[in-house]
Amino acid sequence: MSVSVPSLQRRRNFLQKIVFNVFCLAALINGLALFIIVYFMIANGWKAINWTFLTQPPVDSMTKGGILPCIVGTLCLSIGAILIAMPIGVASAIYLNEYARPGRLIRVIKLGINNLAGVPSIVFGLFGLAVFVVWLKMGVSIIAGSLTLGAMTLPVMIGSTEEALRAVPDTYREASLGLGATKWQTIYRVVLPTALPGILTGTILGISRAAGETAPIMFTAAVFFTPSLPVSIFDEVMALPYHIYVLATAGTEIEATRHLQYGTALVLIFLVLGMNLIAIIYRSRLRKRMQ
Amino acid sequence: LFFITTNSAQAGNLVIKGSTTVLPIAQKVVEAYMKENPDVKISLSGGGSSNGIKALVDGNTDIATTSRFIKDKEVKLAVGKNVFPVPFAIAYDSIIPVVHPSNNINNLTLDQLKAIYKGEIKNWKEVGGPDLQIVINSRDTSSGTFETWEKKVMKKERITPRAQVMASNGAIVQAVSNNKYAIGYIGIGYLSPGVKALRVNGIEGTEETTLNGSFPISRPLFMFTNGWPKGDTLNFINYVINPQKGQNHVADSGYVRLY
Amino acid sequence: MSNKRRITERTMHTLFFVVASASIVMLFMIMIFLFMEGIPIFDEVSVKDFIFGKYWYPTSEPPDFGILSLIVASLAVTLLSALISIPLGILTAIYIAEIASKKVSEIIKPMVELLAALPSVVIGFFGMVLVAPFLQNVFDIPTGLNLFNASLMLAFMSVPTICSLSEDAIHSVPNSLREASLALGATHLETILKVVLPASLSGISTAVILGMSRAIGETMVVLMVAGGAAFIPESIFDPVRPMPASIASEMAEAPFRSAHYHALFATGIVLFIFTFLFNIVADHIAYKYKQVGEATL
Amino acid sequence: MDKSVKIEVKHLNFYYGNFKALEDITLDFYANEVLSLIGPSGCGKSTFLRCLNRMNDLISISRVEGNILLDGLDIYDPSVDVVMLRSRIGMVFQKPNPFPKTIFENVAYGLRVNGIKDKGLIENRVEESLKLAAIWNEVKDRMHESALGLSGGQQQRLCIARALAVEPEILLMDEPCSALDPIATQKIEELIHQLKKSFTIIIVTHNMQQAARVSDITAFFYMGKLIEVGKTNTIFTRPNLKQTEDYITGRFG
Amino acid sequence: MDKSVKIEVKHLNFYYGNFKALEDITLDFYANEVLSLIGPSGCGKSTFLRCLNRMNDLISISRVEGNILLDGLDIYDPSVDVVMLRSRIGMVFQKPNPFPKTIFENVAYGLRVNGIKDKGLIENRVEESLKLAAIWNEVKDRMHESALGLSGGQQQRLCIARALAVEPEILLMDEPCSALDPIATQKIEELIHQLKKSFTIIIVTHNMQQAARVSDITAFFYMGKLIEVGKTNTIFTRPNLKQTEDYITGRFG
Ligand SMILES: Nc1ncnc2c1ncn2[C@@H]1O[C@H](COP(=O)(O)OP(=O)(O)OP(=O)(O)O)[C@@H](O)[C@H]1O
Ligand SMILES: Nc1ncnc2c1ncn2[C@@H]1O[C@H](COP(=O)(O)OP(=O)(O)OP(=O)(O)O)[C@@H](O)[C@H]1O
Ligand SMILES: [Mg+2]
Ligand SMILES: [Mg+2]
Repeated sequence: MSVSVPSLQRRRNFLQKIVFNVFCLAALINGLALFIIVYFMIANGWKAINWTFLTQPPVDSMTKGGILPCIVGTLCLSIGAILIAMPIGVASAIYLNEYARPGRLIRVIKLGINNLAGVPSIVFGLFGLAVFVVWLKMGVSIIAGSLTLGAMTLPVMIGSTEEALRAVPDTYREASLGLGATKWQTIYRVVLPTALPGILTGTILGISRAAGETAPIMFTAAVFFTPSLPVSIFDEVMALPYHIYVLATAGTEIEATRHLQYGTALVLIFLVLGMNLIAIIYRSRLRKRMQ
Repeated sequence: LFFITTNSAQAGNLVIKGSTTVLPIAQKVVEAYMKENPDVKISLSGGGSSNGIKALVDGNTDIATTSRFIKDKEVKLAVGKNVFPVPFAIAYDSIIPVVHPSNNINNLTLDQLKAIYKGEIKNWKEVGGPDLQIVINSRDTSSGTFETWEKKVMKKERITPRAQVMASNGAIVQAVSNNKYAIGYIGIGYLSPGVKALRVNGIEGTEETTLNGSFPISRPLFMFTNGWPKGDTLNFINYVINPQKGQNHVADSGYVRLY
Repeated sequence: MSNKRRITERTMHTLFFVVASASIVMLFMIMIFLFMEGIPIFDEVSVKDFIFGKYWYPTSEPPDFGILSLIVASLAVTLLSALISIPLGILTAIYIAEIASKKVSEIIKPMVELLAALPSVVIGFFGMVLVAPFLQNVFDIPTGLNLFNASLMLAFMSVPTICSLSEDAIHSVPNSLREASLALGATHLETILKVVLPASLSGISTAVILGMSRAIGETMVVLMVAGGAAFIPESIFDPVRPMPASIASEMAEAPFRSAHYHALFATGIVLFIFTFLFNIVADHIAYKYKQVGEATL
Repeated sequence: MDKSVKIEVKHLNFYYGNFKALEDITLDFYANEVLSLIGPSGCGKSTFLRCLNRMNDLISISRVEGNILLDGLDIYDPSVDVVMLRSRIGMVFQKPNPFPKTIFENVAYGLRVNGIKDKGLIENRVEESLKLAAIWNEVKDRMHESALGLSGGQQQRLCIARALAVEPEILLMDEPCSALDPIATQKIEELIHQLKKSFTIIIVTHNMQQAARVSDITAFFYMGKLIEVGKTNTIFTRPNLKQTEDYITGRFG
Repeated sequence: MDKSVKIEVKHLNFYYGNFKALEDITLDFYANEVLSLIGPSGCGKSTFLRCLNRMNDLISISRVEGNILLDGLDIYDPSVDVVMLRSRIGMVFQKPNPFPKTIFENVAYGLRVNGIKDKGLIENRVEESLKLAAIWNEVKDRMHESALGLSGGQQQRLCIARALAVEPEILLMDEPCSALDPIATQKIEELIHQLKKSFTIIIVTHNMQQAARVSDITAFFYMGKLIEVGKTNTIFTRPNLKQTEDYITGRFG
């Protein structure tokens, strides 16, 4: 007895074709979404971008001039954030993954860290305001903003480092220990070099996330207008995301500065997507080389 | 290391915070002032009048700009921290109700405005306009503009929760200019061709009606300093209220000069 | 010499322990501070009135601190955005993991990752200046800054999370199950629907929950496009004021340590608890069903 | 037993990209016989097996040359419906791979996807197949528990039952016992003896003794080539070629 | 050849959590002999091997009872320095696992971590070890290329060289040829013959023929117990126990 009849077969194949097209459509929508956003930003913003825009401070009630202080501010903040988050994050991940004995406590701690990775960025903003700005009297400053962004990227950093460490085959550790290396020697000479690509991609993604965040720096680092560049870590700064936000909602000449808003958004997108692209390319390169 | 306190009042460094209403003035003046005194570094942020006062009390700013006078509570808080706020009126402002240019309404009474913002009047035709739902735009609850509106129009009654809340005057201009249903209120400095200004009780909000007090929704704008200002702060305040300098910028930004 | 090695070993161990503890302490401090600054509001209003109070008039005299409408708004935007992002995310994940050729999926996957990288302020800006007027014109509605717009923009933000985590889950279904199904004469579609998806269900649920958790906590988007009206919405085109928007727009203006300030931190606590619950559930599912799919011998 | 040819493989070449994994294989399979494929790791046994039910189609870089005729029809002909083909040729894998479903659903799966809806029919077939796979007694009281709760040997017999339920004509087995303990292995070998009455069976194994025990014909593969094929008795006692002898006596591999 | 006892294992029990993986093992290893451990999958061969250099310490749920004496000293004594112990006992794994470093650095690794800084000394030792592992000729011109570019068999010999470089007294090998092709396997077996002049070697293998070829002593494990141990010749021709015979003749496994 034959289990299937041709007509049923045809129906099954037909159904499959239709459903697969739906799946494909969904994927297309995603690509389209990215394309539309980037397209509109470029179409409206590229005219605003020129040498002056990138190298001058804003003038005439921010309706003219450039966004140099914002670019510098964003770079300061995100680099500051990663300088804080990376060493602490990597060290913590090493402890959790390599030294700590797995057990209930470690599981709870990891769960806690995971949770903090999901905490809304605005809550980190509140934390930064309460602790760094007010309690530690740093005021609204690069350092307060970097610490806040650092705290926000820390769980992400720990997570990506842990993943990179887990991806190092145990056989490497065993081989090293089997040769009479101590734990630290094993970590330093074998585990870390092997995990480095993963850690670096995590770091780049961390920087790009910090660069694009607005909510945490709203109360801790960013100001509406300060045309001169920062000279100390206790200075307030302008920042690209916050600049877009204020120009678009709280600015004094919203319509007149529209092209500047697009331009700023475009610069931010280039900055962030650029870093991500570097991370993606770098990761796939290293993966290939590792194999 | 982290405990080094930042003294924002260090030489050549001036921090100004507060009302978004005052921002257009402050920004013009700041730019002009910095052109004359290139060694002075000024940072300016909005955020709201309360925010400005708070920053002044916390020592995070040299000048707090406000669109209302300081409150008793705030004075107490300040004095408790050994901060003594000194007010300087720098300009006058009228708060003008605005609608979409296509709206045929030209005038509303204070009572009508109140009824609209309480949510009692829901359609433009109830006040003689087109048969359209009214979309109410209001400001953040702690902005000076809002407080003035609340005091002078709402007479302490509550604005309907259905009102959209905008973070700035500019946002209201934008929202109203794009929306034929909308009503909003903005500082006189933000009037633009995109929106239609309404008369209140038959009186048009102008420099003249503001100065002579006949326009019912107006207020002075302030800068507060901690104690009598010194150094750069003093210079800056002097610059702002100088009729040949700062006050010209006040007029440029559409506000009403002191004299 | 061996002594020196032993000392180094000890030192490094201690050092890592100290740093790890410090970072954990710091992370837990976030919670503590949040609670320290938020709890005092309950001297003014009861927990019940705070959470179930319908009116949010933090600056009136006397003030009202009821965040029900903010909570409802947060949930509404999250759910509506989930309705968009869940199908889109999962379908795309299936497409990438199961159907697309290697070349195509190598293009689409980074695209999804890049979508995740778009700064939220850019998406908010996009929603505000382009989508809002568009919606207003197309649907002839009073305002384009509303629940629907916010949900749409939030969906942009959670699709990448849902998609890439689901893709991982689907990818980790052992090939042996696929082969078993195909060898029995099932079509590719039947294999996906009846074997692959059930086996990766826990991973997909985790992805969905984490995506929703990202949406509920997202600030800039709701701040810029949700409209900001603090009442319980009746239609998807009503403006709303989700919790993060309220915190972000009012915090700068709330007098330090005033009731309003404490109320905003308390709102932060509520928000934190929501995301915390989401994460706990996700972790629970991931942990409990970790073994599903792999025949254990 | 009639010696009718079930499958004819003619000059089969198989490539993974540029790598030629199978070279010019010509081999016939007879109905109701057990043929075992032996050879060192990586010689192409699994690849060959997976050519027979076109499982290799899933590997995008693969390419087939030559013909495989099932009852005289070329299975690589474009008009052939792969899905149908696969339901005529059952397959059992190296590691037991039951679906994470109940025992009942595992066996019913093939019937359901083939469009059978009749409940009674499905139940009958499930029971029959489980009996045929000699696992009915062990699972009849726990039909609706998860199949993942079974032991390795039980899982493997379940997988066999699952394959039998769709009533294939041919059963391909790729090292079906390599993950199992001796007792489970023995049961499966007995089962193969039973099944050969109704099916044509092709089994890949690493274990020479197993090949000797279960199969009628043995084919020795080495580096992608079919070195020698013949009656199992002959191959294990008097192989024609030195290579075969070396392998069987454990000189390499 | 002097028959001095190198390692004594006395009543060793080993637990993974509650699961007893090894039960009451007592076994002696003699210097300069090759001992092979055989037995079906999961019987505890690897576990036993890893007890000898305390690699199982890494598994948090594990527990050891009984004694293992290396040259008369208990290696599980708290005063023993595990790191030192492991540099006395080299280990080679089932799958070749060179570090993602250059060939030279792979072999030099053990020396460096043991604090040797003298460049000349390191170079000499690396060369020596590579020669000993019979891979020097194949790699001498590419010492500073990545070790991952070597073939599987070369990688495995590199891993052996790496283990030899720290001059261990004992070499543990856990199925060192199972991932290799016949030719590579043959090379490694020859190597083991060479090395046994200077080391005590313990090798785990699945391949009975291999055990027969390389070892002096064979120990048969089954389900965590040591069933039988004796001269390889004896075990393979006249085993004492039925179980051993069944396994060796391929009756199961
Ligand atoms: N998907 C694939 N892509 C590329 N090469 C492959 C693939 N699968 C198998 N090969 C290669 O084809 C050759 C034959 O592999 P196959 O799996 O058929 O061997 P086998 O005889 O089954 O070995 P084993 O006994 O180890 O299962 C091997 O060299 C293998 O590396
Ligand atoms: N880390 C572990 N945790 C728990 N149980 C384990 C662990 N490692 C091994 N076991 C169990 O201990 C038993 C012995 O395992 P072991 O790896 O020593 O077997 P083996 O003889 O080396 O098998 P094979 O030939 O497959 O390598 C097995 O039942 C295995 O499931
Ligand atoms: Mg195979
Ligand atoms: Mg083993």
